[in-house]
Order: sequence, then C-alpha cells, then structure tokens
Amino acid sequence: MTVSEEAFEQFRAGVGMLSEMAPPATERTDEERVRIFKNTVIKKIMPHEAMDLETCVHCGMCAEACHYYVATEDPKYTPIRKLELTRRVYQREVSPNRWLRRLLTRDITAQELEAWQELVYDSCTECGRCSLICPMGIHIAEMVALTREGLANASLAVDEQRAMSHEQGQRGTMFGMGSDSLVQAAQVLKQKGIDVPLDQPQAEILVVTSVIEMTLFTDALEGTAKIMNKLGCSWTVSTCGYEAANFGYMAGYSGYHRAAAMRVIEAAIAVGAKTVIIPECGHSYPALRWDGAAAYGKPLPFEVVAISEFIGREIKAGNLKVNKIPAAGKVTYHDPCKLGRVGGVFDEPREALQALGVDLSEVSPNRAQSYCCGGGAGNFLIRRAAPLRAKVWELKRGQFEDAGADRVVTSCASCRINFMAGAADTHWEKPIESLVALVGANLAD
Amino acid sequence: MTDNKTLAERLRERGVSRRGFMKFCAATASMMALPPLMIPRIAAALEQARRPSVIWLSFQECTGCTESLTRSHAPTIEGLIFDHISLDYHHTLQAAAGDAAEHAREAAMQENEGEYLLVVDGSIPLKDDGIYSTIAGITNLSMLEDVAAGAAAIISVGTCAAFGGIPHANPNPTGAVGVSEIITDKPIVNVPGCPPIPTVITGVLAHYLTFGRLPELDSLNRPMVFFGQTIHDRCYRRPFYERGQFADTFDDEGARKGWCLFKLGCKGPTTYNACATAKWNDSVSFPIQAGHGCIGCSEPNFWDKGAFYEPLSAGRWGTPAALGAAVVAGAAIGLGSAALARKRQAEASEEKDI
Amino acid sequence: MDNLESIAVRVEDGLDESLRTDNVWPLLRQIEQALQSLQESGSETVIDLGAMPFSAQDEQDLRERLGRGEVNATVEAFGPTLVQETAFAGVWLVEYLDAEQRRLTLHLQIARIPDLLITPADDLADSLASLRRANRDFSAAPTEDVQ
Amino acid sequence: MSLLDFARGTALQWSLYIFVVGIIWRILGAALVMRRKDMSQARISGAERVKEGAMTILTRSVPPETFEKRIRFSHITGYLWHIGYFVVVLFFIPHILFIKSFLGFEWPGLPNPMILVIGAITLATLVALLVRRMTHPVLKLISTADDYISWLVAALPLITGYMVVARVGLHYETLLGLHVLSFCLLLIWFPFGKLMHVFFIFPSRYNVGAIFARRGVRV
Repeated sequence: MTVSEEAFEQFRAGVGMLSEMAPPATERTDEERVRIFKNTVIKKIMPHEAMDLETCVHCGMCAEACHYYVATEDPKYTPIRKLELTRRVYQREVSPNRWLRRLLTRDITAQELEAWQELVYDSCTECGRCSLICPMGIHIAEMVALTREGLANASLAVDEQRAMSHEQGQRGTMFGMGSDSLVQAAQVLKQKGIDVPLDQPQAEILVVTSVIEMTLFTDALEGTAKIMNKLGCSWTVSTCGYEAANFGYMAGYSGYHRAAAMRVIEAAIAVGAKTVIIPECGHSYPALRWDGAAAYGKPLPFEVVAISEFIGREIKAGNLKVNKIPAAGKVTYHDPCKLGRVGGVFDEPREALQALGVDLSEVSPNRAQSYCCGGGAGNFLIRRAAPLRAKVWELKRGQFEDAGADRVVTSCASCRINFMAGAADTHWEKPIESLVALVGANLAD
Repeated sequence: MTDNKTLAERLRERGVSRRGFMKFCAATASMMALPPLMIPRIAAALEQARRPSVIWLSFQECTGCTESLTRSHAPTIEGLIFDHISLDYHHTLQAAAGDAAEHAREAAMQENEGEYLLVVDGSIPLKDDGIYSTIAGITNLSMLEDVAAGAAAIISVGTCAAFGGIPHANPNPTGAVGVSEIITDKPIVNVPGCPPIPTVITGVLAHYLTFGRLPELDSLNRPMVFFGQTIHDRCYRRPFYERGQFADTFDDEGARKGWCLFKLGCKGPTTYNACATAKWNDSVSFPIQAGHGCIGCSEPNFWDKGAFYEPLSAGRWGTPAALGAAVVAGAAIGLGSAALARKRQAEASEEKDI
Repeated sequence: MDNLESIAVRVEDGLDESLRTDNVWPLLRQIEQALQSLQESGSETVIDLGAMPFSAQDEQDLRERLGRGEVNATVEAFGPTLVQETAFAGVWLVEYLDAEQRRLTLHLQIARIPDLLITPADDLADSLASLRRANRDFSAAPTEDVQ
Repeated sequence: MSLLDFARGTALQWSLYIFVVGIIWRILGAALVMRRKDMSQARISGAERVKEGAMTILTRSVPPETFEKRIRFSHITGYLWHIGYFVVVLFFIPHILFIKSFLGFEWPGLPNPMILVIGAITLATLVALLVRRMTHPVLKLISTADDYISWLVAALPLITGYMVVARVGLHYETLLGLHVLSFCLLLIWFPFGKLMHVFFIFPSRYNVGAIFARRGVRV
C-alpha cells in the first residue's frame, strides 16, 4: 500500500536535478526587471490589497504565525517583509499618498528583486497562516502570490519552478511525461482489475489526476478509481485534460496558469461534466476551484471538488460504505493549507477517517490554524530550500509526536512528499499515508 | 512737599507702638508674600524708609483702579502705606484743579527729578497722534513721555496701563497701548487687573519702600510674588477640579455645592494673579468664591480671548461650512487620485504576463 | 421671584468636609521638625498660614489637632492680636487682626514665647522715661486730697 | 495672538481641515483602484459573507489561543496603550470639554489622579514598545521612518499633557498651547502615516474575513 523507498528516493533525485535541467531564463536587463515587476504589481493591485498595504502598523506579529520564522527565529522570514518590494511599488506608484511616499520610500532595485526570490519562493508556501494572525486583517499570503507574479514576469522565478512551469505551460508535459504516461498508468490499474475509463465522450464527472499519482503515489490514483467505480458514477479521465497540477499558478505565471487550467476546463466542457474532481494535490485545488474562473474569464460551468471533499460527502450521504480498519492505532490528520485554511475542506476528510473507525488524535494546532508542511506552493521542488524544510519538519514531527500519532494521514501529495522526505532523513518510522488510498483500500463489499 | 520722616516715625506719631509696628511688618510681609523670616529685615528697612514723591497719571481709564485702591475706609495696611507716600499729582483725588494741578505736577517733577515714582492707570491712544485723550490740552502720549523721563520707576496700575486693556480690545479704535509699548528705558512694574488688587498695588509700594528697588518681575513685568502662580493653583475649589466635580450651570447642584467652575469658563488656570489668596473687599471674597469663574482680567488681551463662559479647553474648530468644504475637497482629491492610479494601472497593463 | 428672601443665600467660606486641601498633614510634620530643632538648638520657626492654600476646614482640622494650651493672650496694638498656646508646649497660634477684627494673617510660631509678647528693648527706654516722668509728677503733685 | 490662541484657533482649524481632506483622500484613493470580480463559486451566500466579514472585525481582536500565546506581549502592551490612550483622551474632563466644543455634547469624566495614573501607564507602555521596536530583531528589520514618526506624533500629546499638568519649565498657557499644537501635529500627520490604520483596520479585517468566508473558512 505505501510507496516504496526506492521509488521515493528516485523521485527526490529527479526533483533534485530540476535546477540543472531548467532552460536558461529569458535574459533581461536590470531596468527591464524593475519595470516589469513594477508594472505587474501596479496593474494587479486590487482595492482590498491597496487598503491592506495602507494599514500595516509593523507590529511584527505575523512572524509568530510563520512556520519558517517559528522554526528558525530568523527575522528575515517575517511575512510582511516578504511584501516589502510590493509595498514600495504600491506606495510609490499607486497609493493616494504617492507624492509623499516617493520622498520617504526608496525605489526598488533589480538586486533587491533578486534577493527577494528566496523570500517569496524558498521561504513562503502561501499557506495563509499569517493572514489569520494579523491584527489589521492584512491578507499577506495573497500578496506573496502577487509578488511571485511580478518576479516571474521579470524572469526571476526560482529555477525549479520556472523549469516546471515552462514545460507544462509550453509543452503540456511534466518531467517529460505526457498523456502516454496516463494511458500506461491506466493499463497498470486495468491489470489489477481496476477500470479507469479514459476519454469517455460524455461523463457526469471528470476526474483529473497528476503526474505524481501516475508515477509515485499510484496508491492515490488507484484509490480514486476504486472509489469512483464503487460509487458507479459516470466518470472519465481525459487525455486532453488530465493534469491537475498547475506549476504556472504556483510560480506566478498567469499565462501558464491559464494554459494549464484551460486544458482541464475544456476537457470538462467537452464531456459535459457537472463535476470536476481534483486529486490529492494541494495547489491544484485553488488553481481551479478559486482561481479557475479568472483563467476562464467567466464562472466555471461545473463544480470543482477535491477528492477528499468528494469522499467525505459521499460517505456522509451514505453512498459510500467503508470497513473499519482493524487495529488502526492512533491516526492524526494533517490539514493541507491549500485544502484547509485557504480551501475550506476540514470536515470531509475527518468524516472519512471516522468512518474508517480510526482513533483520530488531532495535532495542535489543527484545522484553520494548522502549521504548513513546510514545502507547499512548489517549495518542495527547490533544492536549496531543503535545510529550511528540514527545520519545519522538526516542528511538524514534534506536533505529530505530541499527538501520539502512530500514523499520519493527509490529503495532499506535496505534504506527503515533505513529510516522507523529513521522515526518511530523520529515520522517523511512522507511516505517512494518503486519505484516498486509505479509503480505497478499505471499501466495504 | 516731601518731608523727611521715616515710616516708623510716622507710625509712632499715630500712636502705633513698637509691637504695633512689628505687627504691621508681619502683615506687610504676608501681603508681599514674603516668608516670616523676612520680618526683621522688613522692620529694619521700614524704619529707615523715607517718603517718596509719587505722580499718578490717569489716561484712558474708568477710575476703577483708583477706586480699588481708595475704597478702604479703616486704618488698613494699604491705607498706612498709601498715606506714607507723597501723592503729588492725581487728578481724580487732588484738591487742586486746572493750571494749579498741572503746576503741582511740574513742581514735583522738578523737585524730585530722577527720584519720583510714576504710577499710570489707563491706556494711551496712539492713533492720529494720540488726540483721542488729552489732559489740559496735552495728549496722554506726550504727558507720559514727559513725566516718564524724570521718573525713577513706573508702576502701571491696571490692565489698561499694563497691556492696553479694554481700550486696546478689538477693534481698538483709538490705537490704545500700554505704557511699556511707549516707554522702554525705565524700569516698569505691571500691576494688571481690572481692577488690580489694592494690596498688590500697596505691596509693590511697600516693597519699594522697604528695599528701595522694584520687586522681582516675571516675563510680563509683573511682580513674581503676586503673579507667580495662577488663580487655579491657589484656588480653594481646586480639590473639586482634581476630583472631577464641576458645576455645569450656575444654578445646579454643583454650583450650590461650590464645585469647580472650569466648565463654566473659569479662566483661573491661565490667569496669574493673587485673587485666590489676597482676595477682595478686605479679604472677604473673590469672584470664584462668589460663584463666578475668573474672567482672566489681569491677562493681556483678556477681552479678545473668546467668551467668558466658554471652557478654557474648548477648541475653535472652524465653521461647519469650512468642514464641509474640506470633506468635498478630500473626496475630489481622493477620486482624482484614484482616477490617476487607474490610469497608471491601465498603462501598466500594456505589460503582458508570461 | 416674589421677594428677595426667596433667594437662598449661603456662606461659601463655611466649613465643608470637601474643602480640605491636604495641607494639614505636611504642616503637622513640619511643626514636629520645628519643635525638634527648638529643643535641640533653640532655633525658632514661624509659618505663615496666610501664604498657603488653607481652607477654613483645614484651619479647623489643624486647631482640633493642636488643641488648646495654658496661655491665652491678647495684644492690643494696631488692632488686636490673639496669641494662643496649643496643647503642645512651644507651639503657638498667632492671629493678627486689624482694628475692624479682620484677619491680617495667621502665624504658627514654634518658640518658647512668641516675639510679640516680649517687651521690645526700644520700648524699655521709653517706658522707663515715662515712668520716671509719671513718678516725678506724682511726687510733685499737691497733697490736699491726702490731707 | 498668544501661542495658546494660535494653537486652538488657527492651527486647530487648519489641522482639522488637513485631517479631513487627508483621510477622505487616502481612503477613496486606495479603495477605488481597479477592481476585479471574483467569479469563483462561493461556499456561502453573499449575505453570509458580509456577516462573516463583519464578524471578523470583532473576532480579530481576540486571536485563537495558538496565536495568542506567541504574541501575548505585543497583544497586552498593544491593548494597554490603546485603551489607556483612549481613556485619557475621552475621559479627562478638559478633553471632554474640548471635544464638546466640536461635537456639542459631553459625557461624564474621570477624576484627574486616575487619568494621571492611566496616562503614566500608557506612556510607560509606549516607551517600552519603542524600546522593543528598536531592539527586537523582527521589529528592527521591518520598521520604517513612518513607525518612528508616528510613535513620536502619538506620544507627544501625552508628553506635553504631562508637562501641562506638572508645569514643567514654562508657563501653563504656553505648555497648554504646545499640548494643543502637538494634537494639531497628530491631526496633520494622521492621514499620511500608519495612524490611518484606525480607519483601514475595518475594511482590511472585513475583507480578510469575507475572502476566507467565501471559501468556507471562518477566521
């Protein structure tokens, strides 16, 4: 059921190569970078962001919400400081007080833009925890995404994410793998007797998956297929729009975000899907659920649900029956930020775990206040951020141990990767599992 | 006109014993707000004090200051001090009139050149060469300059002489000013008040008699001993202020209980004078004790400092119309600023995303 | 208003519990120190109560605290002066009034005897001279009445 | 014209006008930049989102325990000086009369000794916060000129207020004039610095509450 160590180490090695494999970034002069960054911030700033940037009192409380600051106590990870350049552009160019701010606020430089790459890619996962602590109510995480857009446009996105975004945005493949990998994965499952209906002309539900489920976390894909079949839904996976991951969305390339999202949207419209199910892949959920409409240009003509959300709903409705896991031990559930805090999916995964009869022992803090795994928003791809992730893992491991967990269940591939990496490096023996895989393996006959 | 008797001799002639003299000295010390430690020094000095010549000039005034000083009808300390000086010219009090009076003044000026004290009450009009007030055909301005030239020192009695007072109040049609606006080369003591406290006037005279010089003055040339503290500082109703107990109207419970009059516009906190301790009418009372707030009559420009019944801490916020204009202006600039920002955003949108 | 009597009049300066200025306690401490230095070095102290914010209520409080002692004297010179020894020997209240019984000032004197009660040296000469004059007049006077 | 007359007359009027113009300018200027509609399917209705946004304005004042235990010092000192400041501003009787001269009505005040104690605590807290700002690694790093200017501008009325009460050095009316001028300075600086959070805190808290509520998360 769990993923083999060799496969995981192979995957890590592959990710480790990304920065070398990355095509060279577009050459840009310092002036161009500054101009592009500024224009991106200027055109994208919205009223609530403008008011947020006006209201910061520099109290520093946001640092105490950030897992990177909490784990390192290094002041440079203070969330609001990650918005420093965005703030300065806003204050000098858009703010109602720009005439005064220009006197008091330094202009940004290309060197600063380069320095900020580390702050918004390596040491921020847009987990949104700081947006909950801020006494002024500043939505910091959202503006980190804006800052990433500025840097990405200025050709300053971090190498690994640039590589993934370009490949997905331009060629539609990932790690060189295309729809043939999906066909292969479907065949593997077919041999196990699990049917994956590819490219049905019409279907109620379009299930999207991800390259990571086709290669590494096949247990999650398997679980998804078994559940869908068990429910007897009209469902399909489209070879034209099967990839849920959206690296352009994470890295800040809105063009690539749109390109990747449109493949899924068009596939869903083509089969007449009423529902699109997003796999266990953190950022894929907001990329379509919350920001898909912006890419599409109008409201999406279908509902977007995360697989764990879907499962929880079906279990609660009595449509899906599961067996109680014998001697499951103490299980803790890690809320992925993109699903939980910034997604609103808290109860459904727990609903599923309850149905499985496990002794659910919550970590503290949990749900909306849960700490990030330390590697979300594409951070897990960045090789140089590994030491930082290791520190956050220590934090998370402490929480898991305090909860007395025998096994950790989550519903996000990137959380799973980070925990597995941390566990492997620190020889932590507890299993780290997929909720979907767990449900899929324990379906009632 | 001056004789050479000392004050001690004069008192003795009046049948005041040595004990009486010492008591007089104790009362004088108290009046001058000097510590009892100084009594022997005062006694020694007063024993030797000679009778000074005093010329009193009244200009644009209401005679209230003179009334204040002469209203005593018993052998008071003020009376004794006042009796001791040689008042050689005072056109309200003196018996002589017309040419005789003016001759008396000129004679005193000649005889005591450089030694006489000049007391002034009333302000001096400057507009149109000072023609708005004349005595015997002489403008106040010219008489003041003339008499001040030979004076040892000048005591400006009352707010008008000290700071221009009521004639100086807006719009000041006669261009009235106080003495110190005109005379700058003589020592001047201001004893402001409308009217000033009589014991303060005599206190200054007593000090001059005792020590042969003027008392220590503050930045407005007022004697520190009397004007060093505010009415509020020495007010017996101060505890109510601290406790937050105030009269809200002149006939409410607070007013009846004698609570603080700050809310009713009392200017005690910004008024430097000795009313709260020296009091009026032979120490019977003073305005606050009578239930009315201080109007700050001894302060410069007291007449133009806003309503007497407006609390001291009230602000002058401007008119609702101006405030409305500010709202409109703010909205206009804000909308303009947003419009320009949107224009800038539209320009920036030329830069396409990857 | 029907008649003037309906206007309530009250004396503002009367006793009022709320009119305490908190000056009594520091004053008592000052008296204590002054009494100590009188005992140790013989140095006298005079405190002018007219020169500090001191309400009628304060004065009553002070008088109650100090009590009344054995000596009570009136000096008739330039109006009456009331000299009152307090219950604490060496602490005197000296109230100066003018001819119309209005208070000029009130002193607290810490001394073996208040200055005012001591016969002034200047007056001794005058007094001797006038007594001699009086005795001479007496001896020179006709004695019919006696006879 | 004396300093006091200038301060509570001309200076007060003009600083009030600048204050009014400035705050409206700044609020409108920020609130009316380009807007994009969020077209995603919300989990809850618009009316409920408005309610949740409004609730966040309140709930954000008391963060969940997991946050609270890490920010307790900032939180307590923050509340302490804000409340102290408002008590001194709103319940010192001369201040009430000052405000009454603008609003036309008044309310009961507190005895002066209480105000003095509260003011002292407030000022001490402000000083402690300044020291913290200059020494705490995070605060040192993120502080700007605005933070120090705003600190000074907020602290000056307290400092000059104490000088008025204690009669430090100068005449009462001169000190009172300076005190009023320090308030004028506060009014003038207010729309241009971070003190504007007094107004922006409401839309910001509302927005973060409504944005999270759209996604079904109560923050």
